[in-house]
Amino acid sequence: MAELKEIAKELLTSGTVAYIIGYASEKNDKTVPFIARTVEDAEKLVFTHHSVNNLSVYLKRIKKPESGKVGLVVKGCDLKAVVALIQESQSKREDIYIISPKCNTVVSDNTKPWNKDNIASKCLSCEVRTPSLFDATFGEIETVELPSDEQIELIKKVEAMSTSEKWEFWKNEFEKCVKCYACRQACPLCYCDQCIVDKASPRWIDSSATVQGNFAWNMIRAFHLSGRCIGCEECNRVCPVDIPLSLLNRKMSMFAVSEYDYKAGTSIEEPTLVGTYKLTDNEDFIK
Amino acid sequence: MKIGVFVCQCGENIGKTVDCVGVAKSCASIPGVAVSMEYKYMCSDPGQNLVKQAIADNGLDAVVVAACSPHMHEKTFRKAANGAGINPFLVEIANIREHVSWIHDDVPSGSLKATDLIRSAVEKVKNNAPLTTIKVPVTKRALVIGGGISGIQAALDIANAGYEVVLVEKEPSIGGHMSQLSETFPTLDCSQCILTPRMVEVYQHPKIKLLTYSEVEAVDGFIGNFKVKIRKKARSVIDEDCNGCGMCIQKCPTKKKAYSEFEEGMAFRPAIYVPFPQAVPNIPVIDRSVCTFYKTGKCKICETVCGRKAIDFMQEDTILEEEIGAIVVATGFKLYKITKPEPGSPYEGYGEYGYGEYKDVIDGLQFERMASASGPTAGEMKRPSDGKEPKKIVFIQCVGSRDESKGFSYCSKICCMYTAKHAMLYKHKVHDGEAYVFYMDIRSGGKMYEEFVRRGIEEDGAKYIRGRVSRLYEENGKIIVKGEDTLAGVPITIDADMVVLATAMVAQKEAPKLAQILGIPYDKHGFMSESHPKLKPVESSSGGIFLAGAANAPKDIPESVSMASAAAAKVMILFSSDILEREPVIAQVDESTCVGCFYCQKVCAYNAVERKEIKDRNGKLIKVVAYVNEGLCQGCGTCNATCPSKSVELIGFKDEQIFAQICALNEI
Amino acid sequence: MENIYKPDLAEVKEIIDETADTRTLRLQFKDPEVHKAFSFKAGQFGEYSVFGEGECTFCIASPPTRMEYIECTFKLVGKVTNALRKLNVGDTIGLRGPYGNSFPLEQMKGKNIVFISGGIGLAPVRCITWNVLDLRNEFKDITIVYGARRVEDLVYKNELEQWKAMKDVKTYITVDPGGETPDWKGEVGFVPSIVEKVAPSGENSIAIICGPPIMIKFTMPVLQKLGFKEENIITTLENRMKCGLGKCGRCNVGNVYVCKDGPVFNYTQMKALPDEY
Amino acid sequence: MKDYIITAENIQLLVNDVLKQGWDVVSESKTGVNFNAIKDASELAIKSDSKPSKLSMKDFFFPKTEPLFFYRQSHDGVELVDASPIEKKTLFLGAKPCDAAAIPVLSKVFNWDYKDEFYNKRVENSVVVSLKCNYSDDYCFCTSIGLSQKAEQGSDAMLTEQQDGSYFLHIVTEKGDEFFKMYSQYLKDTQAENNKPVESKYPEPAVKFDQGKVKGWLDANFEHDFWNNLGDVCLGCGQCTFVCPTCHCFDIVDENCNYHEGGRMKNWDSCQLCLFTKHASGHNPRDGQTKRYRQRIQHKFKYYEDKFNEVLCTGCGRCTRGCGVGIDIGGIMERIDKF
Amino acid sequence: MAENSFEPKITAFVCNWCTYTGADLAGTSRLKQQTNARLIRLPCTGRIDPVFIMKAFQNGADGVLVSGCHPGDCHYNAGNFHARRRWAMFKEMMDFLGIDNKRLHFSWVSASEGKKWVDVIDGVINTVREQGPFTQYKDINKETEIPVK
Repeated sequence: MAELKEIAKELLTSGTVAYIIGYASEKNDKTVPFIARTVEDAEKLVFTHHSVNNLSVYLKRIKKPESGKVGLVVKGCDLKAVVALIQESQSKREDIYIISPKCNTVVSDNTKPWNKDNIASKCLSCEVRTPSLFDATFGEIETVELPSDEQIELIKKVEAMSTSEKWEFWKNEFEKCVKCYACRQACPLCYCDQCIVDKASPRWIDSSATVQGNFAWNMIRAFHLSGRCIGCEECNRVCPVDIPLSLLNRKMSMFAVSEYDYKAGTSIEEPTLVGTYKLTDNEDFIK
Repeated sequence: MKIGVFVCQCGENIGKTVDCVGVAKSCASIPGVAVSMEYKYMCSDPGQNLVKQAIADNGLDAVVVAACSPHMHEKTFRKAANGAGINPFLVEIANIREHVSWIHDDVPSGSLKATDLIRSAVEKVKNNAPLTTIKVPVTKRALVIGGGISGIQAALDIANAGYEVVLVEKEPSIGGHMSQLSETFPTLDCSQCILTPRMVEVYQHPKIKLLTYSEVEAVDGFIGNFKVKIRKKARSVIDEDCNGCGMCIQKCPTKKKAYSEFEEGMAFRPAIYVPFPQAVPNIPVIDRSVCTFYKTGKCKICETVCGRKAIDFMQEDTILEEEIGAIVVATGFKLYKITKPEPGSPYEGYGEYGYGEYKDVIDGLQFERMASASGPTAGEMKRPSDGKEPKKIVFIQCVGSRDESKGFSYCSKICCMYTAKHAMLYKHKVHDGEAYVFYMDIRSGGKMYEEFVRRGIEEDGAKYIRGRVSRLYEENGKIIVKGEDTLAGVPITIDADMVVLATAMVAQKEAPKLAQILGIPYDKHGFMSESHPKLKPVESSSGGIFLAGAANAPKDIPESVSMASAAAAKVMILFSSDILEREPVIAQVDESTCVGCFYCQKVCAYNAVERKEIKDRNGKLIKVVAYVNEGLCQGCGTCNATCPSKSVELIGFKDEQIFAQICALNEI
Repeated sequence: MENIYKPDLAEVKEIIDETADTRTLRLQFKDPEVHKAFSFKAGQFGEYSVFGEGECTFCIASPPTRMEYIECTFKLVGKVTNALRKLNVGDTIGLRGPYGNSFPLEQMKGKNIVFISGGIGLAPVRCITWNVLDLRNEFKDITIVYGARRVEDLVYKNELEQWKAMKDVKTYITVDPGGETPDWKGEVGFVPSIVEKVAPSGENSIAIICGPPIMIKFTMPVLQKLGFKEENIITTLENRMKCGLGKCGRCNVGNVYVCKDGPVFNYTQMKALPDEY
Repeated sequence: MKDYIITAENIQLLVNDVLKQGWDVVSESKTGVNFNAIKDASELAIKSDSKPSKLSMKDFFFPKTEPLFFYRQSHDGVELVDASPIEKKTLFLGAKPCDAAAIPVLSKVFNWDYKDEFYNKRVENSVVVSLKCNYSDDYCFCTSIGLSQKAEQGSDAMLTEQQDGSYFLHIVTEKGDEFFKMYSQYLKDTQAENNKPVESKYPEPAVKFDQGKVKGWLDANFEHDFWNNLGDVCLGCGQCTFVCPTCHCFDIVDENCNYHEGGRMKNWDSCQLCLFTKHASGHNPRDGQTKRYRQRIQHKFKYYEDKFNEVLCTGCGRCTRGCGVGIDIGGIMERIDKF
Repeated sequence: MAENSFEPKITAFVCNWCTYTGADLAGTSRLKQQTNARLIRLPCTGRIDPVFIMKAFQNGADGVLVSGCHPGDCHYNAGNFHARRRWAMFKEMMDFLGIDNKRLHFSWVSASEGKKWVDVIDGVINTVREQGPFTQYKDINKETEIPVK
């Protein structure tokens, strides 16, 4: 943590960055997003097991500084979003100063202490606890005992269901949706100025929180993220009615890997899955 | 909006299996439909008049015609409606013949389907916007890139039709590879003799602006309206002042520092030179890399001897901007240099043939120079190493061609013919010589081609051996050629005096770069891609850019010339009208919602999506959004489907139109 | 159950194109009883529905003194206005209202009235103008200043002519510099400068001003200089509304719901509001 | 009003009885996400010491989406069809006092001048039996806005968990009285038992501020640097308004169910969403998250009070608990209090 | 009514240059087909947004067919290649959400394949008919439907 503060102070003092998007402590152990603009602010920066938020979401939401880079404290997993944003012309690598910690997993429930049973599901299959893309890094990797990945089991369970069981499963989930669009707002890759759900003419998606409207919204959002979702699971976390959104997103990410050998947010240079094609793409399903 | 529905019976064609009266009646109750009627032949004059009359009587805003496929009569009805004051794009066709009456026998269900299709068309037309065809003025001025025989032919054809042409050639002279050839197959007439008059014609043509030693640097715009930047490289000689007397060349002291490109490295040329005596234009160029003045700051002999003060050592490259309506790409080919694999090249090369290592192993073009009366040996067969007449000569075909493992998968098409020609030329010059040809198989499709090859074998006695050469090596002043006669199944060794390799025709190295500048696709070998392999062989996929000659694929002279003329014809068609009209089905960006993810740009096959900077009043950049160049957009709509925020929409097939159709189809 | 959200059906009786993108619809309720019972005051607004597309808020542009038709004038800006434009004479729309407060007609009586408007801001002003003109004797001097960017952007062109022809009304129609046509005979200049030039006295006067925010911003100091008291400068706010009933929260600014407590505010009231309109 | 004792078993019996009468019975769902209409008493979740569910029960008075009427378009015009009348009687069982208290607060806005009968009918048809709250965490603050864990506002009756597992039932309103008279067989008279509600021990919410003082500051400080940083990390997701028992902004949209029929829907909306106030012209009076967040605070703790004499908040803390970026409304109030 | 009297509604999204023309050819050749399909003509399969498919199901289609030019034949060079990826992902997602892939079909039909068009469309109609009416979506579409009194 001292390292982080030193890095931050240096960056702010030298004017390398205009501000740093990081985490600060809140009540109990919880950490919250925090924007450090001064050296005093830098003192408040922390990185703990509770630093859950994917802060790359702020790259699009906070006004770009007139001069200097944007400092971003970003875990290896969330860094994929930064890569994707660069791939999709939303950010420039040279505009961001990436401070990426070596991460020892984060909590699933932010109000409870970190322990073996309180580890975010995205951490369970994490391959990037040590980041590969950064301007500065800090911390040490420790061995973490991980619980089993229940999400992947659930995906398999849903896959094994009959068509009508699947439909029932999702209907029960989507029925709860209140169309608050928190999933979209928390998503670093939902950066459109006007989401299609807000497009009035023509109406793409029923704006009412009817079951049909909810299906349409969640379906189209998942489709727009197919091959793009980097699996930070922020949507899942912020959903006020606990819809397992990352189940769907992860399923589609797995498909992107199995079908196209594509992992979103891996490389800035790599062509995106959507928007490109290979002559050899599978077409068994086409008559 | 008031809509008229017109159901055509098409005689019995529709009327027999669709209850047109019933359909027209039920369509009358669709909200928005003011009038609905049927008629025997809607496309006939009385039928069209019926439509026009109904428009006038009911004050209709839009029209749906239920008839045959839109591919048949959409234009007819658009015109008719337009005649009655309705925008042609407020006409929709419901296809109830090909898609209903001709394929269904059951009248009730067919009629139901017809009604559905009409309802769908009605709903679509409610969301149609009046459109005007895009009218683009045509700049009647063509650019031909490449001054080989294809470029010359295309330029002359277009110029002779009365249009201005800018011909750009990167070398100091036009003429291309054909000017290097000694004789041409299958007639064995002198290449220079038939080419030179055409070169001169180009030079003297009042409609052709010839820019040699120049390269295309940038192309903006679209069909009919290109803006082309051309870099005119510094020649160090002022074109207008030079009279081509050649004194400078004669007096240049730097005589042996540069190999002649034209002679394929088999002779030297001075620092100031014209590539060959018949060069057009006959204006020398200074090769600054070898010129003494540029190296030491001293010399200037050429300047001194030039009576016309045409030497300008300080000359700089100039950039010319040309307004162009159509472009013919005739950049030709080069021969595959097999010396060593080039760095970064996927091709392994043919080290085993010793090219570059053994002086007496030469390639086809070098042989052409050797056989040419104006060449370094004045047409005599003299092998490079010692100038002796080669008594035994081996020709190896398919070096690089048809060899996926080491070279190129394609057949270079001309090698069989020119090797036969080489063997004949050799035999004509060295009567007691022996000519061996290693071949894979002989491809001699073409008028008089097969006869030509047979003549080489039967009359001139070239010995054809079917098989590959595995190795070459030098021994006692001979090139030992080891190969196999696969027909006889025996290994063969020939102690040759000289070996000629028929190396593959490959794309110009700069071709991909040029293709990118032009925004046209090219294949993995670097050849420019045609729009359709059969039906659009001279069009590139970008409107107004055409292909000619070997830039597209290996070709021989007659084929290149015909393709050039075809491309010229396409240009002339384009130039035959002042205004280019096209359907306004193009993509359009809503800049207020575009976030600039540029997925549209990624999926656009036509490079029609550009980046546009949005700035505020103070010139501060607010955002970068997509911009569709309507000249380039072909209207496929892939961008529309890909855009996450639906900020790109395809006019004529907007989402609201399609949604309305979907809803209407599934009604009831 | 009484349903405050349910509109009455009305029929489009006439369509008048004011400018290229502005149109006036003349409406009559389908049920003559409803039409007869409908009463409103100048300045009030209605919610107009195109079923399947939604609702849109416009002031009632015709005066309460002329009840044969109810008129609305709208500019093509979005989904519903686009749908409204597609209507033909005879088509059905929904209308609920009237909502909101109104211009203080009683307070205006016996005073000089200055009507200042720009662009489509004339719609509410036209309503109160005719209302006043129809009761001409109860008011003193009447001055009308109306401007648009270009000649072709002027709305209610016929009525502008009528006003100009009236002897007891001073009417000044202006277009922005550069927006005039060769045969334009009116004023050329921005509305604030025309007001300054015309210089109506602020004494015993009420100014009603509607138009683009920029016009209002620059006219305010002019009016104050002319001696208009803040409470005698009256305008309307155009916040986005949905319900029109003070429920949905959309038009909430500070302590007021513009749809209920407005849309008519005097300058004193407006200044008390947070700058969120 | 009268007080009774009801055992846990009798609550089950009563609920099944009520269901049998054709009423809906609504209680918190076992997942803790929202309130549900249950089909059987076994689904009941009455827990006084649980965290408030993620969604409040406002959905049952002011649904997230609700048809106001339907339209049918034809060649000849439009026909309007009324939405189904709201007739279903509903028993709310086990609501937290902070949930029940939202009902009278919302009634104010839905009834000033124009009356929203959609809301009123549902309130009319409901009996709210709340449960005295034995919970508090870092985020609730009912006591700071004039409520408490035993506040009776909005409740028709209130249950208090007794040490023996039975419940003390205090009748608050006539409506509650009438309701329980129908089910008196399940109740024991407290007089007879000589029983009194046990004041169970529970911590009061730790967050404390003086609403009057906060209001005073808000009155004077519409413009203040304090607001600037608040909006910084807010993602504008509006989750806080959707889970809030008192937020009531809504949208009215037409939803086509097929190409010429559909319903006009009244849907939850949120002042935190960037399009909420945006004009079709593109002008947006509240064009930044900072302004939108200020509107939320101002509307809850000042405007509503000015207009309706009620704070538009019950201190349930849902907005903070659910906030993805940890914006703590109680904390903000405490900070304002200290200015 | 007997169960086999169910006639499915099929919405077909086809490209203008290949499949629509192929269907025209089937017509010109008088190749008889079942009447259940309704075609929507688009310039290119690249234009076909998966939302179209969703909208069709929402609006009561029992089955959807999407068809265009064979790979390499696209009138617009590559629209169908982009479409192919999009479809593969959408189809996978629909399946995961519980929308039967037997109701969603894809094909390549060229302008010369009138016969193939008939085989494809009849195959789709038969497959969807076997599945019965698509009630899933109708069930969730109740809220905005006019209540039956």
